[in-house]
Amino acid sequence: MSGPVVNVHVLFFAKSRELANTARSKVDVPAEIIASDLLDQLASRFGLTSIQSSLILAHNESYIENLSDKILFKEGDELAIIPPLSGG
Amino acid sequence: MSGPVVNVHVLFFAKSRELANTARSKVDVPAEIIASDLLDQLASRFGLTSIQSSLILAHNESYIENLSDKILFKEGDELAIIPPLSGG
Amino acid sequence: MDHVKLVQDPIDITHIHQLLADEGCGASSVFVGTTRDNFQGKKVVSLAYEAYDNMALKEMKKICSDLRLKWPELKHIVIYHRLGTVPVCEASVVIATSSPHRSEALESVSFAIDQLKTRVPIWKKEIYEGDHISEWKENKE
Amino acid sequence: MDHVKLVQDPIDITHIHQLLADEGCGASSVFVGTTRDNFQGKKVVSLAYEAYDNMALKEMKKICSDLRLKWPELKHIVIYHRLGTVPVCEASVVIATSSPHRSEALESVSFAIDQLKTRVPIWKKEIYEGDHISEWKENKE
Repeated sequence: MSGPVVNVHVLFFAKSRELANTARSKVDVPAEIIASDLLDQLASRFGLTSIQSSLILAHNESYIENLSDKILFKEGDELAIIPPLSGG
Repeated sequence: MSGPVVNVHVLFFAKSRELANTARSKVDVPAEIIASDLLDQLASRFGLTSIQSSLILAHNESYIENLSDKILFKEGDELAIIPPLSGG
Repeated sequence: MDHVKLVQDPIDITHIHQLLADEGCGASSVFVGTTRDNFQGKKVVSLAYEAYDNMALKEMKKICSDLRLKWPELKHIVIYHRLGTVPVCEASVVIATSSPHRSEALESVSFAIDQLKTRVPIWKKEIYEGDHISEWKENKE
Repeated sequence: MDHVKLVQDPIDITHIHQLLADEGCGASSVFVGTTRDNFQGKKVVSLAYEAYDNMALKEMKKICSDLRLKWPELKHIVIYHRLGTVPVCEASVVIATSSPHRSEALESVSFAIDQLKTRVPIWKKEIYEGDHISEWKENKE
């Protein structure tokens, strides 16, 4: 990683929580990063590569609609790893 | 009326009951008659002409789909005068 | 099972939900029709319902058969209609179904209430506040 | 009014109907999603639900706003989802609306349950009888 780095909260749910073996973590991330690059890094680091293709992200409680979108982080932001939904 | 005549029960509901001033009556009707002719006769006799165009008939608890249909009566059959429905 | 009834007393909505319960069902849908307090600016105090009882029950059972033909997965069907005086805010009609999946439950209830309004021989009269003459209603086609 | 909640305890269905009551409303529609006892031949004993709580509530409130945009006549909207362990036959989700006329109530409930399944961050795991490994489910798009 190059450029400024911020520390954010990462939340894991359902299958991703089980694989990561934790419900939350604090992680240093680039202040500016393409969502898919970030997902690559987190999947490797937290053991989620087996389900990576089904994951999406939420930044401060809003879905990142497209993995090609750029995310702008501030210190303390909340990032969630979202496996396929199954509410209802 | 000509031809055989049978005695049937006639039931009145809602507005037709109020106009006829009765909920049921026994009436002699031709054993074979076109529904619209029967309705004409009953409307005149029971004071229903003001709402006649909105009435349909049911014979032994089944709607007469078309007023041009011929009805075949047996003694003791049940005929109902059905104003526009408003259940629900 | 089909539960079809004309009732004189308030409809117990908890009981309706109990009738729908089934271990194999993932979905129930319940429609409740209630008396509104107004019609064209007039204040409604109650509705008076009357039915051609035997034929109404027959038509309600036909609706059940039609639902089962269209949605064979349906488990339980409830069609209750109240008669006599129904005060504002109380239920006049309840239609409810349960099924393994949600689309059948939702679609069948919509279909059934439309059917009930067009073919079950039941009539309602609105009783207004003040001097307004009460009126027999008419369902739109 | 909008009533949006994540709950840990059984959902009281009578209370839901009370939340919908309104003198100006002629119709309420209630959808209840319950735990089924089977999936692909395996016997389900319970479901375990978890949520991204804050975001789930936010998305549930967005569904309410969307409903009110599409059906401005809606009076009350209830969206309750249960979390934790939900035994077979008990409700995991209840979606309910009331409105002056029936079509808005019926259509809005159908729409809302579809929306809930596609955008509210809630997950369920099926717990099976015997040795079968429990499985995280996936809603179809």
